Amino acid sequence: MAEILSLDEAIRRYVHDGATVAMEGFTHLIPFAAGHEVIRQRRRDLTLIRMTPDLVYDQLIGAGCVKKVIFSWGGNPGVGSLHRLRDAVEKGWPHRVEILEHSHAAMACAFEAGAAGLPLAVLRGYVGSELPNVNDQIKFIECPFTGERLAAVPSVRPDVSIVHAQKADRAGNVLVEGIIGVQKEAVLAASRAIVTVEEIVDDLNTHPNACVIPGWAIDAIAVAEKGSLPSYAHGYYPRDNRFYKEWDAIARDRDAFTRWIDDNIMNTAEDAR
Amino acid sequence: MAEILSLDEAIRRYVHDGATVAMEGFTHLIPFAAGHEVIRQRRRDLTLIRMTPDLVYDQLIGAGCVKKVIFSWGGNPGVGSLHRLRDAVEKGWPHRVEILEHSHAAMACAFEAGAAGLPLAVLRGYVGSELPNVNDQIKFIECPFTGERLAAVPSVRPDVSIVHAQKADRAGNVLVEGIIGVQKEAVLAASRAIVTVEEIVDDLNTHPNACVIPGWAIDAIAVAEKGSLPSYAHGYYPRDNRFYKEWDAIARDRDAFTRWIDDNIMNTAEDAR
Amino acid sequence: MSTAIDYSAGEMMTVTAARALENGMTCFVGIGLPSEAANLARLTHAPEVVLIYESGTLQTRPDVLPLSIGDGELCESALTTVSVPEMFRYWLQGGKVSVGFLGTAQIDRYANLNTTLIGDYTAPKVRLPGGGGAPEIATNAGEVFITLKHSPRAFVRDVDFITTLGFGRDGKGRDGVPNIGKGPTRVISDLCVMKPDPEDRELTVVSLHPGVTREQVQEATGWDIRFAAELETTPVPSAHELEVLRELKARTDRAHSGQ
Amino acid sequence: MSTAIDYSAGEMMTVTAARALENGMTCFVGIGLPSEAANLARLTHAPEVVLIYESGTLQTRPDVLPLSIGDGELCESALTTVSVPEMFRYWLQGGKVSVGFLGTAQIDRYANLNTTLIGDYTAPKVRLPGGGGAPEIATNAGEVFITLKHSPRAFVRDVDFITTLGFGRDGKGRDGVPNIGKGPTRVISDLCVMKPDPEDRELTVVSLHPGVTREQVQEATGWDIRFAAELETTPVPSAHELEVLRELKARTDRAHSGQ
Repeated sequence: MAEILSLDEAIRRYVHDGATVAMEGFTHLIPFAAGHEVIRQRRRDLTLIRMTPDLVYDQLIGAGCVKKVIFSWGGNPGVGSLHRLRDAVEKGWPHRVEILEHSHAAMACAFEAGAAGLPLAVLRGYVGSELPNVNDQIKFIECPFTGERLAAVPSVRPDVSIVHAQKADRAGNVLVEGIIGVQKEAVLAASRAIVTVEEIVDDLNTHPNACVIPGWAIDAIAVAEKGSLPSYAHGYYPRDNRFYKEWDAIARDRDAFTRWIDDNIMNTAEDAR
Repeated sequence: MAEILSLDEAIRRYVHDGATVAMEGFTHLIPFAAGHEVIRQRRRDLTLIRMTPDLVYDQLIGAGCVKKVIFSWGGNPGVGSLHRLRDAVEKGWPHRVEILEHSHAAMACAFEAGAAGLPLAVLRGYVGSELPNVNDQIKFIECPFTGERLAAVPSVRPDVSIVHAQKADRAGNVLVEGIIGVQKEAVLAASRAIVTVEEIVDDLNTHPNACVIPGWAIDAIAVAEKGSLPSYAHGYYPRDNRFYKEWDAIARDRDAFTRWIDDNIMNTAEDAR
Repeated sequence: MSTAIDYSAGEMMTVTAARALENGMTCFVGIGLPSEAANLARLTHAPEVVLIYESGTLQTRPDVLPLSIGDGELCESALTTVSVPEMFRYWLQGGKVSVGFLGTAQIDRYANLNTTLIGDYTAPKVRLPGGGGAPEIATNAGEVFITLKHSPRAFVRDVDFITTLGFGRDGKGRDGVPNIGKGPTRVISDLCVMKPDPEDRELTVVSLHPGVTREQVQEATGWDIRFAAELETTPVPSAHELEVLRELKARTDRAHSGQ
Repeated sequence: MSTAIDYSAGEMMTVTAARALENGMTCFVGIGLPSEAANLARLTHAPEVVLIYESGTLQTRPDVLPLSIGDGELCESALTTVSVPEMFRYWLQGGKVSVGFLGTAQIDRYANLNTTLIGDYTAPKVRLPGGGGAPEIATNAGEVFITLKHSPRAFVRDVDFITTLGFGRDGKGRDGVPNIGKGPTRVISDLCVMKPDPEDRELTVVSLHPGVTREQVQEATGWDIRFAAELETTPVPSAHELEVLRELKARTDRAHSGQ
């Protein structure tokens, strides 16, 4: 049953060193505020799962929180590389980060399978790709009806998933709207789920088939206004494309990056956040 | 690309003798008008697929259209048996009908897999059930990651699927709202799809994540006002529960049934429908 | 079977079944008797019980009992309505359901359920509706409650067909199976409450409804049924429970008579 | 490379790529150059082309080009937006996509794509973003169009890593594989249009953009590239196409500069 907590408390309670964490959001509704709180609390040795690790994972990696990243597309969308991810993989700064690499289709199916309580996802995937040569978690099975060879990947079952959403009601039921990505799947697949929201309302005021996640499937709700900036929240604020472009220069340079983390995350007073 | 056709023309064009047909609708939005048109056109040897064959399949079976039924729950919801289904299975009237029987979970997954273009669905199902003893389409596979034994069933890939929906726009895009069942999956899994709708409108006027099926994934749209009665259409008219109860007496008796079909389907003039 | 408060055996069954549900449980509800009991629970002692129907309606609070598993009322009063594949995959198989509440046509001493047929599969005497959601509700929910009326035709030593697993033909059907729920933890009839024996899983009467004798239960059961050493008497329905149940049924009758 | 109408090599590439799309095609669109070309097609000769982005936006008609694959504009102008698992399962794998339109970092003579890394997998010289949607777009879409700028670093004899199948290391990677699309049917660069040889699948220049020489193409290609016997000259962009493209890019720049 969802408890309404401060973000600080929610992260403290559910995100532990060494945990496997999925912070999802397909370009939209990326849980930046929560990611920053993880950096602020100096979590270490995290295994981060995400289809599209973008700036928030770049920040977590550069800040030294991360042991391993499981992903399918790691770039700054429309801009270029994730320089902190690259620096960690190519040069081992601030330390070596392992990667386990999938395709989007496989990750999406793996989240779906995780939500569905299955140990594996089956897809018509990876045909002719060399990713199975470098990822031993990609296997192939034979369809018992047709004999077709199909790919199989383990389902995603994070210790904790963190997503951002537009709003929750007072019982902790959450509305996600717009580009919904794999957020629902991430929440349902995880042992624990934290959802940050723009606001808490009396009534979600939705239509019959809205993407609503019941409060009893969530552990903690935390209000984080503008909690997905520089990503966006459909109906609340647009994407800060300029920051995505600016990040390229910040992240290229280790010192500039460290300064940015200090100035914008580590040394921000509670009341200034 | 969806063509807007008369119901008569849509059925004539796409539902052929011997076809495998899924008319879906989970209690809600059952395509009765379309089913009646199939009876009227005297189609024969159909293999009917459906999670919950209810009155419309009872009518099709009693009217002699059906060779085989693939299903997971065949009753008159809240009332009792489907007497025409029983008479066909138990006594071979009007002729023997084969059945292939699943659980809901397996059928739902099989529709999902059909929509997903896969040959099979994998689920944690049929544990301890004797259904696998009488349905040779239920197999078991071993998860290559955990060794867990999981059930596998062939995906549903009908020749034609028929569903009813609230409305379509002039490009044939369809809105389904309320209890959406496996309607979208049925449409996407089929080689051909017919959608009957209450009305055609200029603008579907929906929210961002509504269950909308694009016109290019549909072959024919036909207007059938009150086309799901005695089932219901959320936002249009309620379920005729009284008829569901009355059907029990009609369907118990072969003569009463035949009279009902003659009076209400076969001998209804085009303009009275 | 009457006491100071006047109630029927059916009401006794429904109230007892309702009491099995606790606030905070997430219940996957079968249509008919389970639905009646689950909604009574919600309207009395367990206002926060979460009711899920296989039609995709999540956390629904119907004002009248649905005639079908997919009545409009279920959708209109739900938190949200998902597709049927999602319901079975994410919510049931995904482990979000703490209790499945089922009815059945036949049940045997190991709480296996038969809703498929009476007689032989290839030449059935009576063809029943089939499994529906039950086979996976019974294995993927945390535990299972079953409610049905007592009769020798319904309570048989061995079901003609195991549609839905209780504890199997030998009581060991769940042993060693990974990722499976506890299975039937109680069976509530109009005569008594039964629970599986902790050792061999055979259904054992743990509580007789007031005024019901052991002999009545035995006569209505198709095998030599066991009684617990410390046999209890089921508490009678309260006036409040009966009032709420009767109002619910009256509202339901009015709604379904088509007015 | 200028003619009577003044246009850049990039514009030539985009217009040519756009012209590959036909009205009525259902196109799974990669971000960047493919997105630019696909939207130009939609705004010129193919108003009914259906554009799908992997973010879940079905049949979208953005007024400005998205910077990311999941910009709000894509959702707001879509027919509907589905979950990402549904997108990949029902729409792509389900066979509803007639053409996948991809960009890439590296391409080889058999149109295999590398977006994973330069160098060795365990010790990469340059770590690229990865496969994203491409591996399954390339195999599950009916056919694939690829667009990228010509350079010897991009057009290599053998990619360092096959992220996404063209025709495999030997040109036979699709032979005998069930339920697979036709694969890359054309590659559009800023210099020319290439198609796989019908026999051995090696990429062959079929059309040179106006003013481009064979030597220019060869210099920008990392293997001895073949030219078709009947080499065509790509038609120049029309004034209308250029106008629409420039307006689209201007609108996009204004929108993304954060004003």
